[in-house]
Amino acid sequence: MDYTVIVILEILRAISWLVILAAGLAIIFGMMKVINFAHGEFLMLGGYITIMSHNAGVPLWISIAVLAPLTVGLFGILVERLVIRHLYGRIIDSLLATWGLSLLMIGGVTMVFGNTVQGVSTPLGSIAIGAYQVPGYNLLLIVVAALLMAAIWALLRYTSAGLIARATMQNPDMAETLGVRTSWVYMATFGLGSAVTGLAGGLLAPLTGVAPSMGVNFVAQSFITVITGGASMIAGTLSAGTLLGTISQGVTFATGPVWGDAALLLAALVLLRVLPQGITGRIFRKSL
Amino acid sequence: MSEPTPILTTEKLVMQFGGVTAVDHVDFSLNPGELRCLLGPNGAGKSTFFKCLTGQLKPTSGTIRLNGQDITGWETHAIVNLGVGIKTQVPNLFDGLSAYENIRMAARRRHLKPMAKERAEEMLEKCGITHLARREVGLLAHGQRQLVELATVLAPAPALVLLDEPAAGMTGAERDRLADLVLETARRAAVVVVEHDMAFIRRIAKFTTVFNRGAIFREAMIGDIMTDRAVQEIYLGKQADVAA
Amino acid sequence: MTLSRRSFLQASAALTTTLAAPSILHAKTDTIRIGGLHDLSGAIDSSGVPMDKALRYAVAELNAAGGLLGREVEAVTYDPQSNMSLYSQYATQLALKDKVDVVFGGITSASRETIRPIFHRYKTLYFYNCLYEGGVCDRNEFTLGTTPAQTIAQLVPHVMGLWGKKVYIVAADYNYGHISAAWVKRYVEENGGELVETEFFPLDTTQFGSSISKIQGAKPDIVYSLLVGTAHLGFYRQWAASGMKGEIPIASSSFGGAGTENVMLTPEEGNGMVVATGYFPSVDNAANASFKAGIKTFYGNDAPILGEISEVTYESVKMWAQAVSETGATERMGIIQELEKGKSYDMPAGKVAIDPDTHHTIRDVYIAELKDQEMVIQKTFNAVQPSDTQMVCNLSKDPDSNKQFEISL
Amino acid sequence: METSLHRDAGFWVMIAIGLALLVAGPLVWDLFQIMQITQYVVLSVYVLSLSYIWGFGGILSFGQAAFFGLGAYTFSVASINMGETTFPFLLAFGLPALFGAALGYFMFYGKLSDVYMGVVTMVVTLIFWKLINHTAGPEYAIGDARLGGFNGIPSVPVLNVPGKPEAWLDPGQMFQVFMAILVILYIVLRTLIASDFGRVSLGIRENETRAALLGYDVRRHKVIVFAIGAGIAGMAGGMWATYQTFVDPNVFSLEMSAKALIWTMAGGVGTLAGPIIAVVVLQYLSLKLGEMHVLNNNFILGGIMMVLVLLVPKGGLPTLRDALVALKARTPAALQR
Repeated sequence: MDYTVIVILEILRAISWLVILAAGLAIIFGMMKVINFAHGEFLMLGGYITIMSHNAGVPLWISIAVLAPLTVGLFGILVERLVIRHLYGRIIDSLLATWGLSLLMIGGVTMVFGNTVQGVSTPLGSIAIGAYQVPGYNLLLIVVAALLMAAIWALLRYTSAGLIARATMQNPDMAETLGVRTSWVYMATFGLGSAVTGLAGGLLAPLTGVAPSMGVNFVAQSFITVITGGASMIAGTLSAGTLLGTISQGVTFATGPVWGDAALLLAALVLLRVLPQGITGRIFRKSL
Repeated sequence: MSEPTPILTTEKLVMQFGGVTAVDHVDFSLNPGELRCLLGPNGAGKSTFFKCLTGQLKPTSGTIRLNGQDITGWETHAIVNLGVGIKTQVPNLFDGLSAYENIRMAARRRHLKPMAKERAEEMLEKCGITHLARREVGLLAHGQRQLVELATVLAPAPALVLLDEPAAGMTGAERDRLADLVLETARRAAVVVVEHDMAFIRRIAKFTTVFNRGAIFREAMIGDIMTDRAVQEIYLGKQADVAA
Repeated sequence: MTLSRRSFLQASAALTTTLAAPSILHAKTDTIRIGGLHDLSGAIDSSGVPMDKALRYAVAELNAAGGLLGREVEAVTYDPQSNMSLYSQYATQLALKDKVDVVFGGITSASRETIRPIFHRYKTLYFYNCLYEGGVCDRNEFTLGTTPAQTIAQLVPHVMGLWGKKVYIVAADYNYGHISAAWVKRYVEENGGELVETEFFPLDTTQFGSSISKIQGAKPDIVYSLLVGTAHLGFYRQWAASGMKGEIPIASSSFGGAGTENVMLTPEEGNGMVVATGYFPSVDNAANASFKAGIKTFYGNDAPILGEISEVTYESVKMWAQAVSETGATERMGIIQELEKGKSYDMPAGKVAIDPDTHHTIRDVYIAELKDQEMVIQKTFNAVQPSDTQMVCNLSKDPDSNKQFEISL
Repeated sequence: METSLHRDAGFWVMIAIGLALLVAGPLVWDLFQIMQITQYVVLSVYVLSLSYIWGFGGILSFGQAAFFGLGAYTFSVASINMGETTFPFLLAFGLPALFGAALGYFMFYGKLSDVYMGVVTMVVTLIFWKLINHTAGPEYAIGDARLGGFNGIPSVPVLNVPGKPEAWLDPGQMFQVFMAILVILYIVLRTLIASDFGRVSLGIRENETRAALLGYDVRRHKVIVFAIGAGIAGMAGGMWATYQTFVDPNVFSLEMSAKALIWTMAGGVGTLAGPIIAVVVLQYLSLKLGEMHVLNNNFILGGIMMVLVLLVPKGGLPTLRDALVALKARTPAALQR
């Protein structure tokens, strides 16, 4: 019985983690059809900012929730202005440029911060469930994933910025004729996506070791979640995260981590074969 | 006198998109060598019907027969290989290649290499675009592109030709040439033309089918159609809708 | 490593000139040239950089003492960028173009197995300085790091005496992890213990929640970790976050070899872990004191974090240099025969001797407890034999051997 | 626009350069240079696999490494078991080509769109990478060949003379064989592209609907092109394994896939010579960077890539060609004045 609760909690944690990981990428890909291959390095940067500022004496929560998103968001805007802006509509070029960016960031962070830094401990202690104990931080991840999705949904649904964003996403030319500066919308979108990724990196920092080359461990999962999710940001990320998270974590419990990873990839393959436009290409089409 | 075997028939053809029925139980029949025009207001379902015929869309239900053979749900290329030539509403050409290469590739499907070359040159001349042969088609004017596309459609000498809005974007002279070409083609093949351009229709049309709301509304000779009050109303009604 | 704007500009200028005239790199001829191959960028640069620094320090120390045989020692070093094809290219380059007398380097077993046959073929003496899974049998190579049997044989009985008999292994899913896990199993069983379960993790695993729950369910007395790399640090972090710190103790013979893991974990996470390797900075002897002081002075703020892999790199250069001084030449076979005499050398890690049959080292092994990011040595075992490699390799009988044996238990 | 192959000067120049290197190379280069250039040749074969399907078939694959790796492992396992290398080398082409055909069938008959296709190829590569990394245990062996997981398979045999397992090629001979393969591959691909099959591929790249409307079976055609590309990539993998005498899971890495994309991009999509030049230039650069200790090499390489994409978006060769054309066009005007 306790074990069942643990398994369910772990699965929820895995789903939340995929959602948090992929949200920033989903915003950027969903709105702009730009594949940001440096996504993993944006995460890494968020992690580094969190750790560096925490080690410098900033309270952990401020590092995670404010400094990491803010810094990475600003960095994202800088990248958009300098690079991405020139590459709209050129998926492959933007992919290659961001690949270059990822190498640049790995090298840059190594030079500036070094590759051996002290991490931060996971806060919030542990919670006992019968004979088992789980980190309280896991529950936080689940809450944050839910809040994040709700916040993005509210932003798109109820604010004028969201309306402009949706209009631009639907039909950029039309939006332009209505007086929307699409280039600003794109810049803001890239900034927001980067900030969300920065937050994810901040949340990741107290969970694992942080090193300049860590991004590669996350980039594939994020992509697969976004792509299998399909066109709509929230419903897509949520449904894909739920499906893939459940499958991979379920298999991990049953066999081991290797087959868990493989099951995630296989599930994604089968899904794309059945639903070539991703989950929200067929179902939940009208959702955000 | 017995009825000739039709080259193309549809039975109870239905195409639905979600809750919308774009083609609604259409029974259609075309005889070999016949030239048929399809008319109807915007959104009447002509183009959807057309796409079902060419395999670009898979009908929800009903059957399509070509020379008696059931081709419902076939892939486009397989239908084409039964001797069907198709011109789509939006011109579909290999934009990066020259007009000549476009036409030659079409001809090569039927003919051996030397014949294909000859046939391509013949088609260029017939369509009056020999001077455009070496030009990249992506850079041509809309009307010129229409002619190039027509040449690619006719190059393999298909027995059934389906043309969706061939006159769109053409100048007066181009349109006249097109009308002649269509009439000449109709001497050897069955032709279905979807068109809005009334001047063009008047020049070529004989027996005509009118679509409305996804179904066949009238089938009659063009003269009768032009004077049919009900047909005028659906066109006007549509315009009234648009105005409102 | 930090980078000021000025050093960036200097670096860019240097880059431009070197790109324009790469040949000036190889101008000197009357020096003794030695090669170094360590990853200075890419995924495993955190291991490569300290090793490269140890190598350069050792060379500087030799030159400060007047060089070797009256000639200056020059280090030709390349950065293979964690890329196997660059490893094989640079190895060929060092052997054929630079014609160095000896090469120190290689980090992962994959990189070693890429370059080892090249040095064997082109008769260039080679030192490999990482702890690894054991089994290399090649008279052209000297392997100075510890092998699983050396550390595990000491650590397993030690922690079983401290904590109990039920052991749960978590290991990295590659050769080193698999072979080490087999050794742990053997020593656990030899000492009357019970192996509950062995779980393997791909090297890029970062989430360990499900395994931690499984361990909680199995209730072992000891968790024995053979995890490797930065991603796997997540295990210790999530272990502490699950409140398991202080519930079940962790022992490891893979942790701390590079010397970097212990400073990447916070004291709360790391304290109490018991680990075993061939060197800790806290080893107490004169050679180590002067090594630590010297490298600190040489690099200042950029001094590397010391661990087995960097100390052994330093050791390898010193050992080779002593053999050169003894034989009076850099000739390869002379050095090999000199080292095969099995002399004992005083090194920062204690007494080190070459086992002539395997070309591995007979060396001291230390068990330490992690306390506030420092390794506090608890027990020292003298002259531990590389018994695993000795099972499969005998170069005295088969001097032409040129492969890595699979050690199966 | 439509020029016959035999009248294309570039075609003959490339062949001449290839043959000249093939004959003269081993005479003038030292061993190190031969090894070095052999590597460029192998990677050139690899990059052609992508340049062909992308530039002349409009198929973008993020997973060429899947075939490259499959070829490398196929060759290694087969040659270790058989003790000779000729049949394994053919297998290194055949098996990936078959697998490419199967994967292509899965994708093209499933009507996957561009981006999604890219992701499927990437995911397949990742699956290979994960699984092969998992084969460290002794239970993972095919015949005499232990797969070895992360550490890979050591002692992969050197290529031997067909029918004579004892007659290993020396580095000079291996270079000549590989160079011959590259030259032949170049001729075959150029001929294929100029053939009717190739024209149809180009047509499909330009406009799939029109190709189908002309009666060409687009899906089957794409599967064939994709499978050819997969076979070439696999063959390159086999060459790589025997050149390195070693193979590890990095052959399946995302980086390996990305390199093919980068080289093709940098050299110019829609050319074959451009990507080959890009291989040589970029590999040489990364080799030279590793000899220096100035800045972190990832930093420099990444920067170069970004600048390339921003400043030379069409790729090296087409940009150069355009510049030459512009220059030619300007010269007469200047003379008239």
